[in-house]
Amino acid sequence: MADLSVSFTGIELKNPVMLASGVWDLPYTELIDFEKLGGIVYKSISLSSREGNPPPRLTEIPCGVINSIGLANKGIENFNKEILPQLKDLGTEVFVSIFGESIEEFAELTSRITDVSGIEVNISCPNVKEGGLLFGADPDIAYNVTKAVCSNTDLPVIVKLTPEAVDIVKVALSVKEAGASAITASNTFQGLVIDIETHKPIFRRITGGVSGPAIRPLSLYKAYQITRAVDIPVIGSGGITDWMDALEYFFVGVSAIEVGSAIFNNPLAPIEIIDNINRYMDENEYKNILEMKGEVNEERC
Amino acid sequence: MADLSVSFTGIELKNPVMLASGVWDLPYTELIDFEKLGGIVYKSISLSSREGNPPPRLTEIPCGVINSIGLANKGIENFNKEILPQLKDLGTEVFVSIFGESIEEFAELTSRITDVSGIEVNISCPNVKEGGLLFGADPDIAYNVTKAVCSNTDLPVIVKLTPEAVDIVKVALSVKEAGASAITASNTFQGLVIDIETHKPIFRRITGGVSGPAIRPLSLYKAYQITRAVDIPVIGSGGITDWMDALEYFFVGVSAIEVGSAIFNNPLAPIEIIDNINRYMDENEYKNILEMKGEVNEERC
Amino acid sequence: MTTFRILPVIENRRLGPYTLLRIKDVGIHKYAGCGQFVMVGLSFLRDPFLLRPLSFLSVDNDSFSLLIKIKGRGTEMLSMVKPGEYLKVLGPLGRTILPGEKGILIAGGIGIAPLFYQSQWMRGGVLLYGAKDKRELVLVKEMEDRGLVVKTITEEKGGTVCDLVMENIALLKGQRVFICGPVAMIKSLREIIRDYTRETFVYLERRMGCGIGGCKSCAIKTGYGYKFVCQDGPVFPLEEVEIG
Amino acid sequence: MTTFRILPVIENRRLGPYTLLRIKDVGIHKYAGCGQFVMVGLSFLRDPFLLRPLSFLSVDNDSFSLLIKIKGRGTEMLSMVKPGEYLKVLGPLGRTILPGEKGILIAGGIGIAPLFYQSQWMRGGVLLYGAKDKRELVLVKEMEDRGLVVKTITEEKGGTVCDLVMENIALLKGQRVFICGPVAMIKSLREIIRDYTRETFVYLERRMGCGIGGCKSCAIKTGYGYKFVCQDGPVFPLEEVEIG
Ligand SMILES: Cc1cc2nc3c(=O)[nH]c(=O)nc-3n(C[C@H](O)[C@H](O)[C@H](O)COP(=O)(O)OP(=O)(O)OC[C@H]3O[C@@H](n4cnc5c(N)ncnc54)[C@H](O)[C@@H]3O)c2cc1C
Ligand SMILES: Cc1cc2nc3c(=O)[nH]c(=O)nc-3n(C[C@H](O)[C@H](O)[C@H](O)COP(=O)(O)OP(=O)(O)OC[C@H]3O[C@@H](n4cnc5c(N)ncnc54)[C@H](O)[C@@H]3O)c2cc1C
Ligand SMILES: Cc1cc2nc3c(=O)[nH]c(=O)nc-3n(C[C@H](O)[C@H](O)[C@H](O)COP(=O)(O)O)c2cc1C
Ligand SMILES: Cc1cc2nc3c(=O)[nH]c(=O)nc-3n(C[C@H](O)[C@H](O)[C@H](O)COP(=O)(O)O)c2cc1C
Ligand code: FES
Ligand code: FES
Repeated sequence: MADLSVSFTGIELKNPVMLASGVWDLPYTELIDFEKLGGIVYKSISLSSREGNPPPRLTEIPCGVINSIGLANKGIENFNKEILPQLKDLGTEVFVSIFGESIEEFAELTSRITDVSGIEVNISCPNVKEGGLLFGADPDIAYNVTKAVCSNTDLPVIVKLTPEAVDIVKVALSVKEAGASAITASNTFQGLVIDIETHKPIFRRITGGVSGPAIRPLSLYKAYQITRAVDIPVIGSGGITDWMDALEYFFVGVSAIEVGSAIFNNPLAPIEIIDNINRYMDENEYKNILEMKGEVNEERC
Repeated sequence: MADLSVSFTGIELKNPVMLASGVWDLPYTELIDFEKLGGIVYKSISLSSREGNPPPRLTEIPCGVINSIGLANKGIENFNKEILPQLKDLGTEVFVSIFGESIEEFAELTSRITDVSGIEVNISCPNVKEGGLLFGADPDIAYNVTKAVCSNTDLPVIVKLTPEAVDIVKVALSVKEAGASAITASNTFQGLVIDIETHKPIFRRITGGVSGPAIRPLSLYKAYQITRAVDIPVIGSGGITDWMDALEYFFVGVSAIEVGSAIFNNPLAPIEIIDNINRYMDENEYKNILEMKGEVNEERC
Repeated sequence: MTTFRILPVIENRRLGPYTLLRIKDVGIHKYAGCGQFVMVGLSFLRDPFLLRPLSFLSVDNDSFSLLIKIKGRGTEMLSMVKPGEYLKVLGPLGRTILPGEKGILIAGGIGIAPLFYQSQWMRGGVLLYGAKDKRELVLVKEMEDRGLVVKTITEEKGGTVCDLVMENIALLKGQRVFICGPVAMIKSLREIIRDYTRETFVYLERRMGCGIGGCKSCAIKTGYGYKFVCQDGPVFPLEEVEIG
Repeated sequence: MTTFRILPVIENRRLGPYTLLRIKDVGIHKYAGCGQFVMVGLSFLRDPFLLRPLSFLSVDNDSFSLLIKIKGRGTEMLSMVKPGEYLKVLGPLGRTILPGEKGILIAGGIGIAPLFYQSQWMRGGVLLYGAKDKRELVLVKEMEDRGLVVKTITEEKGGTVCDLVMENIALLKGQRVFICGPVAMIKSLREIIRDYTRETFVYLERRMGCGIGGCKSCAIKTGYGYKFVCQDGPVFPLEEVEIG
């Protein structure tokens, strides 16, 4: 039996497969055996409750989805009182994603988070007016947000980047500099869908965030760029639907992965990925996940 | 019967559906009735012959393909002597895509092109060492290339941009300033695929260019940004496989479209798109393509 | 008990302009409540990426049926599934509702599907049922056999469901009414029946990602802020929700 | 005459570990030449996005057959197509070759498919045929019925095709030889047979985009620069190409 556990910068997971932020909520505990998961990132929480964007909020695209949820959530107080206790009972590592419209909000929010395995800082949502990918696209703001979060907590801080940054490696270096324990690469891409009945963008905010298998080669490239340039652990996210997708991420050197939209197509995807990575490692005599890391060669031509 | 013809800045097409550069060559004349097409953009030609990248050069991704062809072509002399005469017999508007590794090469190449309906300037190929998207990502270089091309020809000059530009609108404004007649938005996205058998990138040059339905919402957004900010005609390219995809592009205001990878999945796609746009326009009492242009509203929230 | 499973199709037949799929699922009758639905997709495929929400049409000991109207690519492909092939099935989903003993059902087009299932839980009542043409009026005899009084109308001749409801408005007085149909129909009906019924409930549709309350995509504005069609619905008190 | 059409599958059966698909296509025998192939995909789907290259296995007046080994998702899904369902078919593709009257065929595994078709054009000769196990040795009787001398070997017991060729090396002397099989087999064979045969041809595979010479993706290095497997092949003189 291969050892699937991973441990990096204060984060210890029984296996490297986590549920990504925003695609799941408590009802999934009925469907998936959460105890089997390496970790879960709860959907992005803000200081006060946000109602989110007007519907429609999601539609299908070829091999994926595009969403404009707008970070609907009931705020940190509700999270701490109602949600967190339930998450803690699930037998897996709990991470909470946080979102603020200003650096001060991020700082304040951070100070109200305790009793989780880590914080994922969402500076990469494409579906909000303030904060979101505006923060994550700019290395200086990204630095300041990360710094603010890190100075308000002793928990591991993971920063989730946007693939829409002008130079994602620069942003990665900034957040590392600011004290991030790890980087999640990456959030959704910005896309547009026109409703051919109304001739207008399907979303009220025009664009949405694209996710699912469609973006995998694009996201994988972002993860690859970061693992090569920045020496803190990277968590891969973007288009992972099966164990082979997961392996592509491990071979470029990520330390863990997050499964997002895939659960819409197959709620059992995260569990199947874990089982199959296990099988693959046994078959190929890998003793632990680290051995699979970073086998990608230098540029060859 | 709707009038599908479009005409803009010196370009006149019997309908707005063109074949994109690089995905087709003369053997397709056996399969498709070229006379029905609005236009064809021949694959990018360089000054001298290029053998292209070592194989593999293409593989499948979810709802699309990724390629690393590397602009294999036999050079401008061969084109003028062997290819162009055959293209001219096809009964459709012939555009030729050009590619250079330096501004001088673009200039020289341009001066050797005559007797076509227009030139498409490829400053957006992700699969070459020099030129390619390095040129198209930088507004200043893009300006200089366009200027060099425009000063060496009286033909309409279309500049094909890369979606990987830091700010595609800036590049669009630059090439307009430099004299471009139209903009093609846009070429492939950069992506990475790892071969899970070798644990290495499938391509020798590591990344490839991603195309097909997978990128449609991303490409459409690029086209949208440009049609709103720049007042020269835009030709939409990226993920168009059927008439509904084509309509999305027309509704954001493009003047024509290019069909690329779709022909791998269905060689008749361009013809079916033309027939169905025709039907759609009749059913919805559009008299010409212009009427469908730019129905997209301002940001609404 | 919501599960995700790969289940075999055992029947595919036409019913009017629709496709009726029967799916093998032993014991489903113990779980599938009135008002609920499933999310269904073709196995092996990641395009279409999303599962499609479909109401239970009927449920028995070892199978359940769905009635599918082709709308786009997803429903078209589902309609072509052959017996022996497998579907991904997530469900049952949504809140169960109290069907009531009798009551009035108002169906427009494919809206008949969940109401037919609801009638399986009732003991009669009235069905006001409108469709484009006669071919689209399905399951009328079966509803009558269940003891419902069925009144139909077609756009071809007669008019819309709204016309039918107006003609029969007296029947609605003080009743519990359930509506399922297109948005435009619901909007018009709202005005027509407002002052008559005791309570009115409406089956709603929204584009769904997860179907189970995870993704917050099926939001609907209500008097109490956004609710979620997959989790809080799909049946809502008409007065509580903003339609369209 | 290369065409793109939607054609119905009329038979799907197992043949050893493979799937044999028969596709209706009246008149195809007039077009499908020796050495050629088709690109095939499921209709309706854009994922898998690319059509898959498959050799003609056999061709008659009103249908042709393909033999499919499951490799990944594409071939898996093609193997599940049922009679009555439709496939996208682009072809015939590739250059026709001169099969020769007799000659030697060397097949490894699924490499039997195009060689079986080639034998339809020949009048006997020798087939040296290796596979993993007995189950993988298919169509042997049919080849014998066509007048070929068939010698087989399995890895289970005996060894590889290369062993078989070495045992029978004398047969190759001065002959035209056609090879189809995995890259590793071709590489080893090249060394073994170099000094014996008159001419050696090899059926090659490459990932293909268009299959018809449009996209330049199926490049293969030859003594004359890059050639394209779909257009200049798939059969090449062994000495001309760089393998693997
Ligand atoms: C709770 C519920 C129960 C339903 N029950 C039935 C039923 O019993 N029979 C039936 O024929 N239809 C039913 N529908 C509607 C059915 O789900 C849609 O027609 C179907 O999803 C359209 O998919 P498509 O691929 O054919 O169309 P497309 O328009 O191509 O779909 C594109 C995307 O939009 C979504 N979508 C489009 N229209 C709708 C819609 N009206 N509702 C929800 N999502 C939509 C699809 O899921 C998909 O994500 C129900 C919908 C809901 C929400
Ligand atoms: C001219 C020619 C004739 C062929 N004839 C046959 C035949 O008669 N029977 C048979 O079983 N197989 C044949 N093959 C191989 C067959 O095309 C591949 O096994 C198949 O494409 C793999 O697709 P997949 O989706 O199952 O595998 P995946 O590995 O999932 O395919 C992913 C991608 O790689 C491509 N690909 C992967 N392997 C190959 C390969 N070896 N050759 C070409 N493309 C590949 C696929 O087309 C696809 O684009 C032939 C190949 C060629 C080029
Ligand atoms: C419906 C939906 C909601 C999301 N909400 C959040 C969120 O609240 N916070 C966040 O950091 N990412 C959010 N994401 C992004 C995902 O966590 C993930 O990073 C992204 O979808 C790419 O991965 P995937 O292709 O596996 O889905 C959301 C994605 C979707 C589809
Ligand atoms: C195999 C292949 C080769 C291509 N070669 C060229 C090229 O030579 N010049 C060019 O400008 N674009 C080239 N492209 C890009 C296409 O013209 C097109 O812009 C891109 O694929 C996006 O459109 P699509 O999604 O419709 O394919 C190529 C694309 C593919 C898939
Ligand atoms: S569809 Fe995901 S919350 Fe309703
Ligand atoms: S597959 Fe396109 S040129 Fe051979």
